[in-house]
Amino acid sequence: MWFGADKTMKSKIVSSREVKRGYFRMEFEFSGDAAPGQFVMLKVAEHNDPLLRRPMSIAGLENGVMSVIFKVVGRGTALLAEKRAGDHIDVIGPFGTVFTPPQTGPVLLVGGGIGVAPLLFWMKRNPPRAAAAFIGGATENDILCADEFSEVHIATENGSHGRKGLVTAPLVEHPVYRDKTGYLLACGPTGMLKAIDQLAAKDGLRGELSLEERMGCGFGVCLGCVCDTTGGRKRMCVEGPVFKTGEVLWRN
Amino acid sequence: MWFGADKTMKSKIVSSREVKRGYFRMEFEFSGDAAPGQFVMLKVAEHNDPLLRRPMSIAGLENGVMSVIFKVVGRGTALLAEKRAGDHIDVIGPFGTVFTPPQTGPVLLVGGGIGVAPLLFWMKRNPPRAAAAFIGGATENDILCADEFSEVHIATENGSHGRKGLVTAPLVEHPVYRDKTGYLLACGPTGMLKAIDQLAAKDGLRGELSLEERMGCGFGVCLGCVCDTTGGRKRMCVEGPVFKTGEVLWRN
Amino acid sequence: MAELRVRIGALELKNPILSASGTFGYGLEFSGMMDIRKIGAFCTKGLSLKPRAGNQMPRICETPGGMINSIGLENVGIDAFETEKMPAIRKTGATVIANFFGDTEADYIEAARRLAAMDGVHALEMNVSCPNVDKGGIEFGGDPAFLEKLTAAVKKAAAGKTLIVKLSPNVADIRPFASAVENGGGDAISAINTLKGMSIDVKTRRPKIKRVFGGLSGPAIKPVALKMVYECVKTVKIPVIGIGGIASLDDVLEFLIAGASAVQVGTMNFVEPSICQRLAEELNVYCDREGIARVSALVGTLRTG
Amino acid sequence: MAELRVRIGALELKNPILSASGTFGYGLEFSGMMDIRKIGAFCTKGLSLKPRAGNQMPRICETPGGMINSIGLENVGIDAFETEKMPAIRKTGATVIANFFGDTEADYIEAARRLAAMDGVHALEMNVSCPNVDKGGIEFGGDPAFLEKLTAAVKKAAAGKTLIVKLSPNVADIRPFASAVENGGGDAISAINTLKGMSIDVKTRRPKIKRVFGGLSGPAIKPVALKMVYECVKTVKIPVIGIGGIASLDDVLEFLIAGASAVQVGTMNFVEPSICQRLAEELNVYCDREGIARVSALVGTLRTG
Ligand SMILES: Cc1cc2nc3c(=O)[nH]c(=O)nc-3n(C[C@H](O)[C@H](O)[C@H](O)COP(=O)(O)OP(=O)(O)OC[C@H]3O[C@@H](n4cnc5c(N)ncnc54)[C@H](O)[C@@H]3O)c2cc1C
Ligand SMILES: Cc1cc2nc3c(=O)[nH]c(=O)nc-3n(C[C@H](O)[C@H](O)[C@H](O)COP(=O)(O)OP(=O)(O)OC[C@H]3O[C@@H](n4cnc5c(N)ncnc54)[C@H](O)[C@@H]3O)c2cc1C
Ligand SMILES: Cc1cc2nc3c(=O)[nH]c(=O)nc-3n(C[C@H](O)[C@H](O)[C@H](O)COP(=O)(O)O)c2cc1C
Ligand SMILES: Cc1cc2nc3c(=O)[nH]c(=O)nc-3n(C[C@H](O)[C@H](O)[C@H](O)COP(=O)(O)O)c2cc1C
Ligand code: FES
Ligand code: FES
Repeated sequence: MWFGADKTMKSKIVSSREVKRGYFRMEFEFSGDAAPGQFVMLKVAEHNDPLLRRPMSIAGLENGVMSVIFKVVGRGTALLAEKRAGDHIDVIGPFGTVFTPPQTGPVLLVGGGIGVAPLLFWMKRNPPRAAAAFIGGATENDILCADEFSEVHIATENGSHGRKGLVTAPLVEHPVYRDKTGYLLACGPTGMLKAIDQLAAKDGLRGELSLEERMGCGFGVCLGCVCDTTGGRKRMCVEGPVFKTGEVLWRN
Repeated sequence: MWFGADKTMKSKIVSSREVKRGYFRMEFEFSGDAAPGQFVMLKVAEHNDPLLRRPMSIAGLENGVMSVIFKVVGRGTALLAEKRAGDHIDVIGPFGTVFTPPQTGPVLLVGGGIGVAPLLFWMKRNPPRAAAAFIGGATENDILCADEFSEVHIATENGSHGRKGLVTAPLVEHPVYRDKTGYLLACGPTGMLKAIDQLAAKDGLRGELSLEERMGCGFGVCLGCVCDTTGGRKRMCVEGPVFKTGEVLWRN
Repeated sequence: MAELRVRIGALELKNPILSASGTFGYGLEFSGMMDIRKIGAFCTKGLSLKPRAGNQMPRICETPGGMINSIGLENVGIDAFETEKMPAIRKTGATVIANFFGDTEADYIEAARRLAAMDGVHALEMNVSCPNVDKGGIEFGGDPAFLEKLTAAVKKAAAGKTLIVKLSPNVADIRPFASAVENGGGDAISAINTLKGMSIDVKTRRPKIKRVFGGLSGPAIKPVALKMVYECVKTVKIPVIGIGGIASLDDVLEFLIAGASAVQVGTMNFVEPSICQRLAEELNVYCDREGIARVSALVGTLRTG
Repeated sequence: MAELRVRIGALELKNPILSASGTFGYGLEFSGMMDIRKIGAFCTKGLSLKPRAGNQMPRICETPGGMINSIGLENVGIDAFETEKMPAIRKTGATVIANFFGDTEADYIEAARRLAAMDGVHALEMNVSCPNVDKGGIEFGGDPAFLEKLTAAVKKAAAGKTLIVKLSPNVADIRPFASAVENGGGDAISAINTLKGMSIDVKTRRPKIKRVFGGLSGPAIKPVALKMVYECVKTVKIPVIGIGGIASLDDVLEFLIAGASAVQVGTMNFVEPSICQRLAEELNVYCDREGIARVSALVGTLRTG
């Protein structure tokens, strides 16, 4: 069991460091398994403010140590960034759907900003499968973990690292994309995912997208995280966060 | 100035240790002066829960380092106890009235539990003046800082240290009390202060009592800390916490 | 082992710790996270005759010590509840309170009739206070005379099953509403539902909730809830179930001491999925330690004056 | 340097950050802790014709993200305010809004007349919403028709001085009360006063507040306050001053975006005595950074739909 009735059951933090300005990688003890695509819910403060847990994609899980990579964007992540090795953190999970590419064939990983986290986990569990990774971000500082992938293509909006522009540009030029044998696994900002979804439809590729939304609970009871899909209204935390391409009905 | 418009101005904690089970002594940097009897208001958490500052008597101030002694009784003091040397703490003050015994003559210090804190500060600033200290508590564990006073009489309710019973017993037997030359400075639980006030009236001694009350602000604006005195309704944080014997109209 | 059982109308509960509607799904979502048989009961997500998709996103946001929601009473509908959820719920051995609402008085009556007849539903909780849906919610619970009439009609439809009526805090004075439930024949009152609130994203200058207003819940509202529960207790003789911001054993005790016969935990289920089970265990330990033989001896022991 | 000046009736304020009544004493208590000339104005502790000792102790307690008070409108009385406080206040150069209340309509009128005539008082804020005192408070602000009449009578007594009427949140719908102030000739509305709440000490089983109920304030109530302020803004044309749980620049911006012309900071003055000055400075920096030439351009810029 991954957590008990005892509120004080917490995971010990093994390490935490700032990998890029404003981006942290934290490792903590975790007994139990999880699959790439899933996420955990972290309590960032002991008391009632901030109240709710914060969802974080699992970036790795090996030998009972789970890692997450996060960007400081508000109060919750700022508090998380203050935690140190030896501190404890209250973790529940794993929750959500997993990446399920076909058993064979090349996989193309597309990550925007912090979206590389679940892709990294997938890549570590399936090292020979990833044909290439495409990593995008606003600036060089927003390109994370690029050196952990073998074939990697980088794009930044300001051109400070790799190609200038969006990550979809190197993606669509890649031979495995162009010959339509590639299966896409993508995670990143909504705009990027929508663009990839539309490209995949146009170019006849299939794949999976990992979405993000504010989450109240993470396990399907608050109904705060729904999105509309071809299969009806779904909870992003239970029926997602990983959806097939072509499945999501994009809002505006 | 002891604090600025910048919310983040904080004092650095120099040391913090558990002096007895559940009792902590914390030292932090403090520029500015303060007088015995006064208190500071400490912010125990960054965020809104717990919201209000906690009042703490000043137990010492030397070379820019202030000390407080506190007992863990609830959430706020529990959070305070977690702080370590090197951490920062948001302190405002000093606030409140000071002990003003006559220029000459022997002084008797009477402290209950955590009430020794302001007496210790007074003693350090006026070492030759204190004829004797009387320290009471529920058990041996509640007797604090006894070794820092030269003549000290101890009483515990369960008899585990010093005399069994209330601290007023050794007090009234002391020659300086009996010859009525002693001036009393007392701090401790309300029941103890009321008893001392009544004893002093009966036996014709004068002195000062440092009271406690829930405080919303500490500087006279919330009106949450009033008590009735012979001089009318007073704010304990501005016109107190130190009152003359005979001045307080005790509630029930 | 203290006696934790409490009685709400015809319903006997193992203990007074219940989970609140809309924060516990259909009970099944918590399997593996807590033992649902260890809590007094759980209240289902608010059910209606027809399924509802609820409001547009975003429909939750965090606030100081609380959160706002505007789910809009999304639910699977009573048919799907019966065929898809109830069989599994029955297997868990949970005590089930079916929370429901309608768009019209007739809907309320029909929903109550359906749910009361359903195998495995132990009691009904009528939500007359949801501020989220254009035609539902506040209108039903906003007028004491109408509330009394609705309660009486629904009580009849409930065919002997315990009927709890859940009140809105968005009123000037909750007491006439409590009396209306009692006079209408309701078996118990639960209070409070969420307070109306609003939050703005200053970067986008948009409301954080698509529909602008939503319902505030969580520890922030506890003092308001406790005051209203105390007022209900002083007004009626039927049992009152306290809801609002409960996060700890002390919070549970506050409501019981104020006179609530039982409590419901809402928002904190999101933060700590096993909280209801923990609180039930802690309440037992507390009673034993304090020498309280039966939890009902705590109820209404507030000392004033 | 952005233009931070705002106008409330005849009153021009240096900036829209004010401190709230009952949380800023008579302004003098903050000397040495902040520069009172750097904030828009301060509201005095609620004043009455006769001095008042207020309620019995204990009369404050902490709650999640907030606090409850039941001070009972303790104040020095208008005479002592004039002779003992005003001379010193005038020297500070502060902009003074005299908050006041009465036990009867005649008291209200007389208090307004006295304060309006007082040298150094720049505007009046009428408290019709204090829930603490048996005969005062809620009764005056609980009926729109009476509120309109009271506003009109007091406005006349105020002899041209800006009259702000401060509303209670303990109503089912704040809009009729906002309209009543406007129709009665009030120059502005301030909202909200405290929400009614209660807290119990589970060890002693006594209410934490001697009088059982008190007023809830602080960050916890911000979503409720913002919603009511937004409703007032949508209802009336006169300016609305937003109050409730403000603790940061973002909170100030939320209220301005919702349509408040200015804000008051209450409880947080206790936690950070210089907060009003800090927020005024931060607002200036924010406007400059965002290229907002005048703060009034922010007011009411909420984008809905
Ligand atoms: C399934 C899932 C996996 C995620 N994985 C990661 C990850 O691996 N690394 C990472 O850095 N972040 C991840 N996020 C986003 C992360 O949860 C938010 O950044 C975080 O909750 C913000 O908390 P905060 O208190 O710092 O910000 P807040 O002060 O709460 O908000 C700051 C900003 O972030 C937005 N925000 C708040 N919560 C969320 C949320 N749940 N999703 C998206 N935006 C949000 C707010 O609307 C606001 O604009 C994930 C989100 C989801 C739903
Ligand atoms: C002028 C003054 C000086 C003080 N000096 C010291 C000191 O030197 N060392 C020390 O340990 N304590 C001192 N106290 C008491 C200390 O402020 C409280 O123990 C502390 O605020 C409790 O905070 P908490 O969050 O841990 O407890 P809470 O959870 O807030 O409350 C726990 C219990 O403590 C009571 N309490 C809360 N606040 C106060 C308060 N201000 N005064 C008395 N009881 C309170 C509550 O009613 C409750 O019963 C002083 C109080 C005052 C007014
Ligand atoms: C996300 C969410 C959904 C809710 N849905 C319902 C509902 O469907 N029916 C209902 O009666 N109450 C509903 N409520 C109200 C809760 O049952 C409860 O009354 C309220 O949240 C106050 O309790 P709390 O502070 O413990 O959360 C909902 C609350 C939340 C937070
Ligand atoms: C201790 C205290 C005393 C108050 N006294 C008054 C008062 O005398 N008159 C008044 O109109 N409002 C009074 N208020 C209400 C505040 O002015 C303000 O409306 C309320 O606290 C909400 O703002 P906040 O959440 O920022 O504190 C008082 C509030 C507190 C906390
Ligand atoms: S986050 Fe609560 S249902 Fe998905
Ligand atoms: S603590 Fe606020 S007036 Fe004394």
